Amino acid sequence: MSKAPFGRRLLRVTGMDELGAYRVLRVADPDGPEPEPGQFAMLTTAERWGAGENERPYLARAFSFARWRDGQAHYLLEDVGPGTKRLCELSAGEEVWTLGPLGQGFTAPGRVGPHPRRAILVGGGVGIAPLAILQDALECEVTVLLGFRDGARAVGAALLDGAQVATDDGSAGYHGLVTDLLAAELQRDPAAVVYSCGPAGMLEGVRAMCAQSGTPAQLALEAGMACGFGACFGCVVPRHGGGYLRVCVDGPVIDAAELDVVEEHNGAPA
Amino acid sequence: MSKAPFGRRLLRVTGMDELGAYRVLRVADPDGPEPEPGQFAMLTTAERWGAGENERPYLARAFSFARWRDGQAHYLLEDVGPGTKRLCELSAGEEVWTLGPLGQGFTAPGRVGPHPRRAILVGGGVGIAPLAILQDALECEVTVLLGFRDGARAVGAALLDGAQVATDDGSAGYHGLVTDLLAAELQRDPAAVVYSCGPAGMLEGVRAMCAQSGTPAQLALEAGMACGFGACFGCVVPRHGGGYLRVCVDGPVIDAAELDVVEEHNGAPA
Amino acid sequence: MSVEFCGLRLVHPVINGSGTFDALAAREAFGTALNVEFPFAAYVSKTITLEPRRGNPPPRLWEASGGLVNSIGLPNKGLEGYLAEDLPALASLPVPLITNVMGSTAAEISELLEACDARAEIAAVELNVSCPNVKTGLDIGADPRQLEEVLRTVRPRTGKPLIVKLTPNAADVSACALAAEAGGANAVSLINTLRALVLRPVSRKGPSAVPERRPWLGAGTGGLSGPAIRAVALAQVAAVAERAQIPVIGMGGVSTAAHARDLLDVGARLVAVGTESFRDPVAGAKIARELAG
Amino acid sequence: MSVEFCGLRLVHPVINGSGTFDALAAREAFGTALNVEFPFAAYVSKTITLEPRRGNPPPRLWEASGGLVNSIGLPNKGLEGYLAEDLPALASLPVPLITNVMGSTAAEISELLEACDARAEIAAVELNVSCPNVKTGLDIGADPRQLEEVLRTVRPRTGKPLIVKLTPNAADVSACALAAEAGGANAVSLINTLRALVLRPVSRKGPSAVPERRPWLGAGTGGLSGPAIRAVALAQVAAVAERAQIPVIGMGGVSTAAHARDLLDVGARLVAVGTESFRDPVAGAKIARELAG
Ligand SMILES: Cc1cc2nc3c(=O)[nH]c(=O)nc-3n(C[C@H](O)[C@H](O)[C@H](O)COP(=O)(O)OP(=O)(O)OC[C@H]3O[C@@H](n4cnc5c(N)ncnc54)[C@H](O)[C@@H]3O)c2cc1C
Ligand SMILES: Cc1cc2nc3c(=O)[nH]c(=O)nc-3n(C[C@H](O)[C@H](O)[C@H](O)COP(=O)(O)OP(=O)(O)OC[C@H]3O[C@@H](n4cnc5c(N)ncnc54)[C@H](O)[C@@H]3O)c2cc1C
Ligand SMILES: Cc1cc2nc3c(=O)[nH]c(=O)nc-3n(C[C@H](O)[C@H](O)[C@H](O)COP(=O)(O)O)c2cc1C
Ligand SMILES: Cc1cc2nc3c(=O)[nH]c(=O)nc-3n(C[C@H](O)[C@H](O)[C@H](O)COP(=O)(O)O)c2cc1C
Ligand code: FES
Ligand code: FES
Repeated sequence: MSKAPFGRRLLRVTGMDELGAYRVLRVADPDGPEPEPGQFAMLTTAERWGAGENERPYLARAFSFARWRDGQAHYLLEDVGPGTKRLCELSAGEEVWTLGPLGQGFTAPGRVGPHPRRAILVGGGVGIAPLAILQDALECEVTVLLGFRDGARAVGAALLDGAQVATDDGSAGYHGLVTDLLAAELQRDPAAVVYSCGPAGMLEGVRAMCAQSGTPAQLALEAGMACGFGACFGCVVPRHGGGYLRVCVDGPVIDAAELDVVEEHNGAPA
Repeated sequence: MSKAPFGRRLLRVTGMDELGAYRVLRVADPDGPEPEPGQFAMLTTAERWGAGENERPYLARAFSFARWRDGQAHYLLEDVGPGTKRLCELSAGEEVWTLGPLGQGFTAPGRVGPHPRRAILVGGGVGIAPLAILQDALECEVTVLLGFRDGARAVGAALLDGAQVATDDGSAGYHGLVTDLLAAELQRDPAAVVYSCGPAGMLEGVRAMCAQSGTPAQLALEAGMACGFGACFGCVVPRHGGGYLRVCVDGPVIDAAELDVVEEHNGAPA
Repeated sequence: MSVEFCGLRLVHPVINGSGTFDALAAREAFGTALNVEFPFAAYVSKTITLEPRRGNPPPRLWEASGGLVNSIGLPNKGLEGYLAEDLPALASLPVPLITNVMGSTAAEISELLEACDARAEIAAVELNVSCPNVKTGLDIGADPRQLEEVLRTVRPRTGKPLIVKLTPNAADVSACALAAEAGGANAVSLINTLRALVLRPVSRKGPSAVPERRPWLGAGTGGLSGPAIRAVALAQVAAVAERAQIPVIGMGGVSTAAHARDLLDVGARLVAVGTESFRDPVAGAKIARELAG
Repeated sequence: MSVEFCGLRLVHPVINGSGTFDALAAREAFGTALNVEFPFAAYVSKTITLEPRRGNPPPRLWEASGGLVNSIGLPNKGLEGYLAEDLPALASLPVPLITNVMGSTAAEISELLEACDARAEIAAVELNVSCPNVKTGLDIGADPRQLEEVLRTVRPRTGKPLIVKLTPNAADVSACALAAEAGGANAVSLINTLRALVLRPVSRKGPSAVPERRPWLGAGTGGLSGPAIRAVALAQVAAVAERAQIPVIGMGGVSTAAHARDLLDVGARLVAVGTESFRDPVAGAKIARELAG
């Protein structure tokens, strides 16, 4: 695990690109430690954080490293609320407070399964972000399965190489759930390691499927976070066997065997 | 007194010009009632009000109408804190919430003194703003005396016609206090009405001087305001004879005879 | 959206917080437009005391993080002045009038209630036992036993609906609400401002000698209102509404219909808007319209 | 900036609020850099209870206006686990260790204090009588008489400095502080979070049927911290410091040196930083440096 410099750092935005319904934010971090795939950073903009509707955002927000290239961190952003909205408004030259890299990243295939012939990357929506930097690092055979709500979001699949795409509305690729694609892949050859990130419902599908086929799975979870470094105990999910895991320090990547079920814990209304 | 439309209105910024150390903000208000000289409006920007250091500004801020021309309100702004800073950042096309015109304006010379030969306008710093719109309206002989801290501020004198200027540092006009100029004018001919707006210390000088020479004086006061329309009872100054006046509804222009003394009531550290 | 409250029928559930809207001053500022869509379904007066009060020395306001700290000190003309000068004018408002009163003893309160009882213009009385700016009243409101006792004494003095405005600066606000109920209150309202303090900023210029720090507000401490207190208000209103049988008026930091909705959903019958009206005097009407829509 | 506190000499007056900094987790995240300029002059542990606690079900956090509402529920390994597993690691921190404990009865508290007393790694004990998330503890802290009584019972169990962390959800916090002092406390700390509630947002989609509104936080209510409570904290700290003889640790919404300065200027001996450390883990060090400069 790459350790983070102690304290948040003011870094310069080098670019902001559209990618379908998403944005890709690039931030120069020449002196920062290279993150491991699956790690994340806590971000706030230097200006106008604290503004807006409902007087939010106030706390920093967590974002997976989507790529690390030429001393620049890439993040994939989806505007879903005040914090992501503000970050999406950034442009080159502005500044971002960055704390990270934080958390436990993905475990390499060789250290997960016994005979890992290949890695299957299963991503949903903006959750494809950590799979991109993971694909950059993987040396084994890789199958990439990505699910999106619609065509505008499916454009994000370009972040990874050779992805099979599924969309909820059929506007791109397979019409249905990405877990259908996973089921087919596991049927074809279950001797793989699954790496997955996406909405809780999808992750639960992946978890259950892999448990059934005996395929080891590494799940990158999300949770509301106040700090990102284990200080607040706010980001927990129930752990198999009782008690809770802190997603920020015990995760965000958690071995599926550690979980009984993946649930939405942000209380988002159904 | 012009009554304000009920409720704040979203109006468009038509211009923002530098004027030495100040800014002149212009806002289109084609349907708004024309303000009377001395009235003010409560302003907030449509965006990014609530941002910044110390999580302020939150409440609206009060500004005198400095001019009313072609359906546009002009305001003279000095950046002294988070609210004025934010307003100074506006540019044409952006929007401002406006509540007003509010308060009691200046009383015309004919209704103040018995034989008003002339009006003497005494302004200090950004407090010259309401004297400009007053000068636009006056039909009698007018003497304009304006005091500023320094030369950059003295540029603001251009807002009025034929002003005699004093600066604290001597960098423009008379080296000294604007009240020295007033003393000379009153000595020359005390049969006038004095209209004044500026810092409390200056207003107190004006008040005391006019009291001594028996010259009627109309003072436009400032006070911290939460509402501007009499709702909060926050903007008070002690009234002659006991009790308090609400600067927003009993003023901001108050007859000097109503006051025993003009004091800084914002608790600003000395 | 019409709602029944203590026998009154209100056109919607949004009223003003006491001391945060001066209808007579607003009429001066805005003219007759005020009555066209009066922003509140009932109008609550500022707190009236037996004797006239000048209120506290300035400064009276401080802009805090997401809120306002005030120390106004209940300026008012006193009971007599209010009844003689303000009441006739307030009676012409298009909504029922709730008169808010405060007294430091049961005898004082009795006198206030009796005087209100005699006036047809007044639809209901709100008893302020919670103002943090003034010594009187505070103790009554924070101690359930004392509150119930006082209410038992004063309650018979008026046949009009009696609303008790609780203090939020109490260990267990719902116990205070139950005491008010037991003492004969027809409704409770909450929350009032939270006791707060701000200091004069340290001088930027000047020598390094440590300056003597004084409170910013002329009266020393003040009360915090606005968005900052919203989550605290929701907790207190929910706790009270859960245990009390009588209707509850919820307030504290309401600036949108969503915030009002929250208070109604935890059991408030009515919602009051305070500080937000300072930012926009028609906030109450906007919120009511959005709630209905 | 070095300051004396209950016989301890601290290098500056800034410490952490209990439960807002996990030094062991931070060491994992940031490595040895943590010890180079440890952000606090003393380290306060999160609250330790006799038995292990899992803490509350998620969600545990809500971002409020200018603040944070949390309902963590005091997860901890229990006294035994803490002493065996965490204490040796915490002892290697470059600053004195204050262990925060909570018990629901005098007997429980006695056991906690005795166990702490036996351990040289612990410089002082902070007794949490104020956590709004857990039933136990709340009552003791809000009622001066009960607080004094409990303290008289437990006080003899340790010779180490005893800090009592008061609850802000009380009618008269300074009365509670005096009770703590009378009961033998060597210092008091305040404020803890303000009782608060937030609801799950109303679904934007879906039919118009009124949804059943549920609390957002897994445990129902929570506690408000951060800038929103700063002015409330300052009022409570000032009131306590004015009346109490023992030193006061002030906290609540501190995010800059100016905020810390305010607390010190109204009489706090030390200042604690809580929520701001979430935004920047070195906030404490920055504030201390600025205070000194
Ligand atoms: C480890 C990790 C990695 C992540 N990586 C990425 C990434 O690469 N790209 C990306 O786009 N996102 C990522 N996220 C998610 C991202 O952090 C959130 O989308 C972001 O925090 C949302 O903030 P917001 O202010 O935009 O919206 P918010 O409104 O704060 O968040 C929206 C969610 O919070 C809930 N919510 C609504 N109001 C509140 C409130 N007042 N307080 C608290 N919650 C509320 C909503 O129900 C909704 O679920 C990641 C999260 C984690 C934990
Ligand atoms: C009737 C009237 C007319 C006015 N006309 C003009 C005008 O034409 N042009 C103009 O530039 N200005 C005018 N002003 C002054 C203007 O309203 C103030 O300068 C403005 O409100 C300052 O806001 P701010 O956010 O920039 O600064 P703030 O920081 O809010 O105000 C600075 C002042 O407030 C004090 N202060 C500091 N912190 C706080 C705090 N947390 N809460 C409250 N007060 C604090 C400071 O001591 C200082 O005195 C007028 C004021 C009034 C009442
Ligand atoms: C400036 C001001 C003056 C107030 N005056 C009174 C008052 O006279 N009587 C009273 O019972 N409450 C008074 N209050 C409290 C409000 O009625 C209300 O309870 C409180 O402000 C919380 O609501 P808010 O957050 O919407 O403002 C006052 C509040 C403010 C801000
Ligand atoms: C997430 C969180 C957890 C907390 N846990 C504890 C705790 O375990 N024990 C305790 O005494 N106080 C606890 N507190 C209260 C803080 O120590 C502090 O009193 C409060 O947050 C106010 O300070 P702040 O505004 O700087 O955060 C907690 C606060 C937060 C935000
Ligand atoms: S986000 Fe604070 S402990 Fe995980
Ligand atoms: S500013 Fe509110 S009464 Fe004057």
